[in-house]
Amino acid sequence: MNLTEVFEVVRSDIGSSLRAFLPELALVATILVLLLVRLFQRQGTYVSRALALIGSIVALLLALEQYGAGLHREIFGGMLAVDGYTHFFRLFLLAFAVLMVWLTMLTNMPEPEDAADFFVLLLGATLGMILMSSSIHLLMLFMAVEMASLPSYGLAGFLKESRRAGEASLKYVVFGAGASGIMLYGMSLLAGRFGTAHLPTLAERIAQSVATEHGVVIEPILVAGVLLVLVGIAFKVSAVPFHFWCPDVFHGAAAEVAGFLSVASKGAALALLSRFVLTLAYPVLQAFGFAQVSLTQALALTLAVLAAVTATYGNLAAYAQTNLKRLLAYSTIAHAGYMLMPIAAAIGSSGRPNFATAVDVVLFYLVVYLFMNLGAFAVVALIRNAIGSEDLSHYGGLIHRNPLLTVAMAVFLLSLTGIPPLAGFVAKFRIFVVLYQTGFYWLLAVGLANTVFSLFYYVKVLRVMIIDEPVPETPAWQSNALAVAFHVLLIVANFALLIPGVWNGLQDITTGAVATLLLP
Amino acid sequence: MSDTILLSAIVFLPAVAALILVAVPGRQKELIKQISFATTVLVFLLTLVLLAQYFELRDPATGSWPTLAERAAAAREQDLPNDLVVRYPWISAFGVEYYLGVDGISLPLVVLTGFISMLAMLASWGIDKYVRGYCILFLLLVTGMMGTFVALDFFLFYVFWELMLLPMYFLIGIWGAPSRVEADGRVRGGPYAAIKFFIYTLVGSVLILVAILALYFHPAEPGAGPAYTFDIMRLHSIAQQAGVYSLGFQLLIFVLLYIGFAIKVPVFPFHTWLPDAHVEAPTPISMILAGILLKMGGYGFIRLAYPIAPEAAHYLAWFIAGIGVWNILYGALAAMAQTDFKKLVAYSSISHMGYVMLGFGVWTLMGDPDKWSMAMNGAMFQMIAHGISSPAMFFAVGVIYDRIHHRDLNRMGGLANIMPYYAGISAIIFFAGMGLPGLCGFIGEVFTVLGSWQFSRLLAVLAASGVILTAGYILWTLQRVFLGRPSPEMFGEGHHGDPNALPDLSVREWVIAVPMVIMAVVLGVYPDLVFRFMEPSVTQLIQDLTQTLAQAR
Amino acid sequence: MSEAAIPLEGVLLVSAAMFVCGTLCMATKRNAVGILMGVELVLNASNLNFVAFARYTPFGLDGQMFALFGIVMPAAEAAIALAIILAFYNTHLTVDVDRASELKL
Amino acid sequence: MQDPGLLYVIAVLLPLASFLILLLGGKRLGIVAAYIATAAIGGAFVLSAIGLVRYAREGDLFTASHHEPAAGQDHGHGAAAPAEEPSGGHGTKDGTLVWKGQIRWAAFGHDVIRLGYAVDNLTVVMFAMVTLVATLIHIYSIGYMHEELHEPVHDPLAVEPGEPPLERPGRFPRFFTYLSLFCFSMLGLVLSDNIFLVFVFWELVGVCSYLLIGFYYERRSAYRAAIKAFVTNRVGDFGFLIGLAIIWTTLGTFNFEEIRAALADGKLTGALLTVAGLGIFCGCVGKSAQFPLHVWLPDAMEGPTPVSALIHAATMVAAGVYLVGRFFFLFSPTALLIIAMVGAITLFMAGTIAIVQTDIKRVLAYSTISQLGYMMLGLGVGGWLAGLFHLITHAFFKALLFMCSGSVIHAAGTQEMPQMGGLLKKMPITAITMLVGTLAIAGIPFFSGYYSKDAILAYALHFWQQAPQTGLYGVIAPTLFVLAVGGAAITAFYMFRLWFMTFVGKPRDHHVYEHAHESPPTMTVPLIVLAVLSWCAGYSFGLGQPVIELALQNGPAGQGFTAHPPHATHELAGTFALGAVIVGVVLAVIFYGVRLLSPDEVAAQFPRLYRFLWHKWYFDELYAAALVRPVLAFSRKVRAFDWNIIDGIVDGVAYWTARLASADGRFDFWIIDGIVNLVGEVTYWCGERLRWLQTGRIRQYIVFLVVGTVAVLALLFYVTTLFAR
Repeated sequence: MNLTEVFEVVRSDIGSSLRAFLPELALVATILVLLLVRLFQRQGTYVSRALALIGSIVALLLALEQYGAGLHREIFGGMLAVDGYTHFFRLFLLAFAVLMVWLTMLTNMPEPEDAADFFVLLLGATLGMILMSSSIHLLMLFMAVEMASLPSYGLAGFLKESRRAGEASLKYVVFGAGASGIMLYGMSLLAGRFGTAHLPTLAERIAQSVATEHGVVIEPILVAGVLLVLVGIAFKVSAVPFHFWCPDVFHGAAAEVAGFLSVASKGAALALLSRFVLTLAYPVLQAFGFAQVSLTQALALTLAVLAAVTATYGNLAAYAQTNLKRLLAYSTIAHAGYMLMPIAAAIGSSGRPNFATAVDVVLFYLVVYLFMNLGAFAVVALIRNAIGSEDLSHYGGLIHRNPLLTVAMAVFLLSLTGIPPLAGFVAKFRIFVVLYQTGFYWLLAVGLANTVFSLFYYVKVLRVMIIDEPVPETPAWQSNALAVAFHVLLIVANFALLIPGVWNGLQDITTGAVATLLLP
Repeated sequence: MSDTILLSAIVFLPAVAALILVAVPGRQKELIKQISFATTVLVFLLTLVLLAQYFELRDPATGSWPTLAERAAAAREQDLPNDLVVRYPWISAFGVEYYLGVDGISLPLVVLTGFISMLAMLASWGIDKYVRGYCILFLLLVTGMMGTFVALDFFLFYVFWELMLLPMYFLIGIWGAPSRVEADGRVRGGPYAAIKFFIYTLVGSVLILVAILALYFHPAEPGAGPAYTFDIMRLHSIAQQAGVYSLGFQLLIFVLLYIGFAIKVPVFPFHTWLPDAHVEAPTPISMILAGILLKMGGYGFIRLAYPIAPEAAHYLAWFIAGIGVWNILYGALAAMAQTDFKKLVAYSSISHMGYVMLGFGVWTLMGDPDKWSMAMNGAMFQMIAHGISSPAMFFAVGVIYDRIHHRDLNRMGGLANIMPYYAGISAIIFFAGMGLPGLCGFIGEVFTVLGSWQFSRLLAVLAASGVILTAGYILWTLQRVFLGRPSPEMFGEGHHGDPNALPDLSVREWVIAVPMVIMAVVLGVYPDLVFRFMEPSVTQLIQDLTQTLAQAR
Repeated sequence: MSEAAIPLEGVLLVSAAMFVCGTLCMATKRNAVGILMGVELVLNASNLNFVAFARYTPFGLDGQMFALFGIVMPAAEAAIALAIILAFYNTHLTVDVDRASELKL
Repeated sequence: MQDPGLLYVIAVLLPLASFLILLLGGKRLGIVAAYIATAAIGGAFVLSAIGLVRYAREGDLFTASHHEPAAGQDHGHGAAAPAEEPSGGHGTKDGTLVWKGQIRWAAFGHDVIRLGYAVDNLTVVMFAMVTLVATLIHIYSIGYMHEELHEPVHDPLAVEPGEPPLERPGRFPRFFTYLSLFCFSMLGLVLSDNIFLVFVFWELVGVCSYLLIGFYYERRSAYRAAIKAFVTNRVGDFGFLIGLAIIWTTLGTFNFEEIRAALADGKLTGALLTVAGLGIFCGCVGKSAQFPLHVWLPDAMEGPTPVSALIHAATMVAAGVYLVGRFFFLFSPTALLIIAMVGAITLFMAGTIAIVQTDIKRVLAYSTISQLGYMMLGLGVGGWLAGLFHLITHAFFKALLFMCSGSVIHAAGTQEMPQMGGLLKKMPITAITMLVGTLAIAGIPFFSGYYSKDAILAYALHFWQQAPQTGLYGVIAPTLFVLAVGGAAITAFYMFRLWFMTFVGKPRDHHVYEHAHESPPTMTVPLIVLAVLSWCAGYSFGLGQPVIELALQNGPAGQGFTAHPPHATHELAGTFALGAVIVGVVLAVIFYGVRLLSPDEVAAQFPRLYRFLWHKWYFDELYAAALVRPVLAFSRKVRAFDWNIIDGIVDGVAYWTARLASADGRFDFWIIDGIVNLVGEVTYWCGERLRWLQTGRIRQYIVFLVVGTVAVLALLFYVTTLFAR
């Protein structure tokens, strides 16, 4: 399908497409309103925040309604796919946006004069991320990545007076620009060679080109194209060795922003990655009767190596950190590694791949990850507000001054480690199940070893906060009901998976989301 | 009382109490301790009720019990009110069940857990630092331990197994000794010991997790699809069919489980966390550690490793028994050279747990299975006996530490005159540890050694020679603490006082010590009290295992 | 369409050369603006690819459209980047990226 | 009472009850504790006397040689009822009446361990002896331990140089508490019908011995002796345990009767039987202080003298002999030969050491070891009857001797014989009764020791005569007899030496002499009773054979072993013995009675021999050098291993690298370094190194981006080609 046809289809289909696009439109409207407010009211956090909250909640409700309606189709002539997968990530990202707005309420994050800008960037990034998860066209894909990245650059440098924020955003933008250039180049190779940018069509053509009469033929241009696109995505995922921006940016940016990037950005990138990889691999696998061929095998192995290196690197490097945000950045990298594992396993297993029982683990993990990682960053932000430091050396004996925050932090960090009965354990358990089931034993061993490695630095933080002697004259945190509610919610969420039904429910949702993934 | 409520209450009552304590103001230390103690007493009483209920299960005509496997299978169809098996679907995505049950193997350990946690809570009265946090963690720990012993779903077992890691970490880390630098520049102390404990156990449990996955996906019959089960009883029955689990697979499973459980027992060379953890932990936590936590390893062997991988267990019998004997001798020798009272007791634990491994390991098809049954029963009894004598020994150490603030054996002496009752109680306790007939330690040791003779004369002789070393270090310890004249440097740094004015046991200390002493004597004189309900289950297990292996051959 | 004087491979070779130049520029320039120029080179290499494919293969109009977006989006990106570089200049009084080295551990 | 065996059970439980009362009563009881304990053991004695009479009547105890089983008395025998209730009954074996009862104690599969009591003639006799001696010693102790009633007690012996003087509370009730526990354990041991229960009580008497040796635990020598005693006994118990293991594994029972039946069926034969026997005997060696485990007994004299009399002379140390007698059927000929050899070596060795000792109690201790050696020899050469006969007579006269020595110590305030002398006038009763004891132990005719020792010598001679005259037996059998005869001479010599040094001659230390006085009646009355027994216990009272021999006649050993040596042999052995005794006595008179020769000069003539004997054949030194110190050193090595090696990795890989570089030869220990510690170290190390990558420089990041892309590209290509093949 070329663009002229696309235009034709879009024209004929614009009404229903827009209906399916309502949640995003709601976000767009909110952004516009915020910009208008910015014009008329120069200062004031409350209005902007309220608008952002309302906007994101409305978008969330719309997304929920659409999820309930169960719409599964391509819209805008094959630019975007609305399927269970999209619905899931919409809900995920919008819910996260709501929580983020709630969190800014607790931490008084944006200065009053910048409030509207902040929320515009936040919602704008969210919009881009939603598009990342739903795009099935290379052009759309590129635009979505840019739409998610550009506001993120701004958010990273939002603390304008801070030298570190400036440096962080500079690094982010330079690295990001480079990565997007490389990705675009890869797209040009892929789309040009196969004559289409529509992912499912592209995948089918690739399958045709691979399965020739002379056996399996793999063109270098195909490999280069796929890989360069993957590099662009890996940058967003912060997979080693494309992760270098991540610790510096998290370190320099505000903790709230770091939390946003670590969850939403990573989630969207993983959504994109798995959609891209699965869509590409499926027709190839299909063409060979679901026997492994060199292309999928190589892709799987590359992803697996990437995953193993990323997880191990993240966990080992985190050990030496003293800045909490930086430590959590490495933890984020490590978790990205964990989440890459099932994607590799999904396409690398022999036999008809059941994506619904392999990739859904990523979705499952992301949900859990949201609750534990956002919680950790929120605690860091609140403690920063209370003691003015994010350095571990100032965290000594915090339990005596800020018991709730400390207990919450303990729950989040242990959940990140994967200690039962916390949700993080369940998520990791499911990854291990997939790895075992698909026969990726070495990756399983890496994952398990990493669980042990990670314990060192997570517990190091807890040790400082709980066992060590208090730092003198640490001010106590003034709690308020909203903050308590926020943390209680997150803590409960971290325990909730073992309540009968919750695990099943969540798993049904994620399985359903992946099962309805529109494949060629 | 329905068994669902009873078993669930035993497991979760402490956790509920911990939740309640969250709402109690931290200032009210006495109230918090009272609530915690009342909870542990209640839990102990409930375990006794459980014991009574178990006896009601006995078929009066034959005097035998329906096996756990039978009860579990029946419970799959229909939940009977008094079969002491609880079975509800929990996570249907993975077939995980809320699945608890007891038999003669787990029941003594459950009662022991109730007993020791009650006394340990009482011993915690002296804790004055962050009482609320302490009690909450303590109660969570009890939940974890109870759950581990009654869980029949492997996933659930794993959750409970890990659940007690965290409370233990903090209990040792916060309430243990502060960090310090040793003479040779090494950092030691509560935080160090706590993380060491944590990591050792986590490494072990990660391996257990792999075994769980491997079993979950292994076919239940040759050629069939994956079994998809975490049901421990089902896994037993699968393992009992010849040819389902190949020897290679069993070896894999067994080695994974072995490392996981051996760390807990602890078996050489995975033992070094134990002396550290004990030395740094506060007295009640040492009691729990020695009394119950170590038993979880042994329980894992008898409940999981052996029935699920019988061929591998038999294949590795020499290794297990040998390492058990090595543990006995190594622990005893290491204990002999210690000057830290608590470290000595910790190494004695390592030595004593060696008998447990020996008792498990001495499986030979050549001989009479009843002899292995004797060794296995001896090993199980050793766990119970050690579960009483060892906490008591740690308690004895704690009593003197509270008074003189150090544990250096060379700076004590003469306490027999100064604290005669304490000396008397301690002597009984240490004699129980030494394996003196008439006290509980004797039964386990002697039955294990007797049962192991047919397996290997060499190992039996070596194990028997352990009694000499044990007598040596225990008596030497008693001498250094109680006999002779008081040391002029009786008090630790920064403490002063008149050695002759040291107070004897307080009322609370009496209340803690006497039950343990009584149990040590009662079990030593009349072990049938435990054997009566433990032996049928153990013997049944041994019959099953022997039969399985005979089929496999 | 007239007969191609230059084969597709030739164009692709040029774009590949641009891509390499761009990456080298990114990696070697100390000036932030210089790095951005390297990025532009890389982007333009891909744009060249798009139009070349549009010219020589059935990819057609798609490629030109793609190139259009490939110009517009990086323009926005450049705008943000320049703003950030400005902010960096405000705090550091330099645009030498090697001076941005406080964030490390 | 329906089951007369229960009489004995009650008799055993009486001291236990006393123990519990005393334990709970504690210090408050004061002198009442002694009355309670004495009443308990006295009650036990009365019960055992009743039992003895009844047994004698029902079992025709004192009728010479009846070999026919009494028909109709065989109910209960072999009926191992599976019921859990105690089952009692009568039974006979080979014509011997047995009262017995059992309970099921534990079961494993089909193996059931039943514990119970059995009363046969050996039990009856032993029981009577133990209760009688124990009762007398209890009475004696009331007087002897009187000092402990006063507060505070001064114990000059507990004060090391440079330490302040010691004042401590009195421990009078505690002494009787321990005594009661001991009596319970000892009686239980005698009453047990199975080897397992014997082992249990065996250990219990051991622990009582430990507690009582260490009664003056402020004294360094006392607590060291206590530990030494216990650990040495544990070495023996180690063998005991192995014996138990063999018996249980091969025969599946602990019951003496069942074992005997199983052995008769040939279920355990050959080398394993010998090993089993030697294992059990190993325990007996420890308990009865035989070579090479005899070293604890002399040190055990640190305990109060009544304890030495009761435990370390009359009863507990004889338990080893008793067990060999009880379990006689277990021992293969080889095992018996080894028993005989051990006995012979012991009796000779201990006798020689006793010659040069100056501490009165130590002399007696060595004489005890020596006499126990006689008993073992007697049993070993087949003289079951003789060995046990000697056990009983020895119990009387050795208890007497110890109590007399206690009386002397009590009066003189010292244990060193060179400081005594001439005490005959000061304490005539003690002196006379001690002379009776000395005559008895020396084997002077018409005193009990003569008869029993004579019997042993007769059996030894008979063994020589019966044994093959060639090969190993040809050497060993004569040696046994020669050592025994030589031992008789030595015994006579050192015992008279003791008596002379203590009671006659000129007072050598006037302070001691002035201080000395006759003991109170609570002490002297038991002396007199025992003296009478020591005199006449060997008599036959017209029954044709010594009554004790007669009572034991149909003992559990069975008929085969009780055959008497021919009369001629008996007379020949008696002649030898008498000759040896006379030599010994004469020498003692020459050296110490009339002092014709000075012992010091003789000692100076053979300095090496003297030193050898004075140092007790260097056993303590040997064990310290060969066993104790190496074990301690090794244990320190293990500790260091644990701390440095297994634990050490955590604290510094660098340190270890250095150690390794210094080629300390310990690198093999690396193998078992704690994996987790290593992981921790490596994690930290890697974390440190990985920081280098994160330089914070954008250009390097981009270089990494490019290099990474190229690297992954290369990987992908490589992998693609890899799979394409």
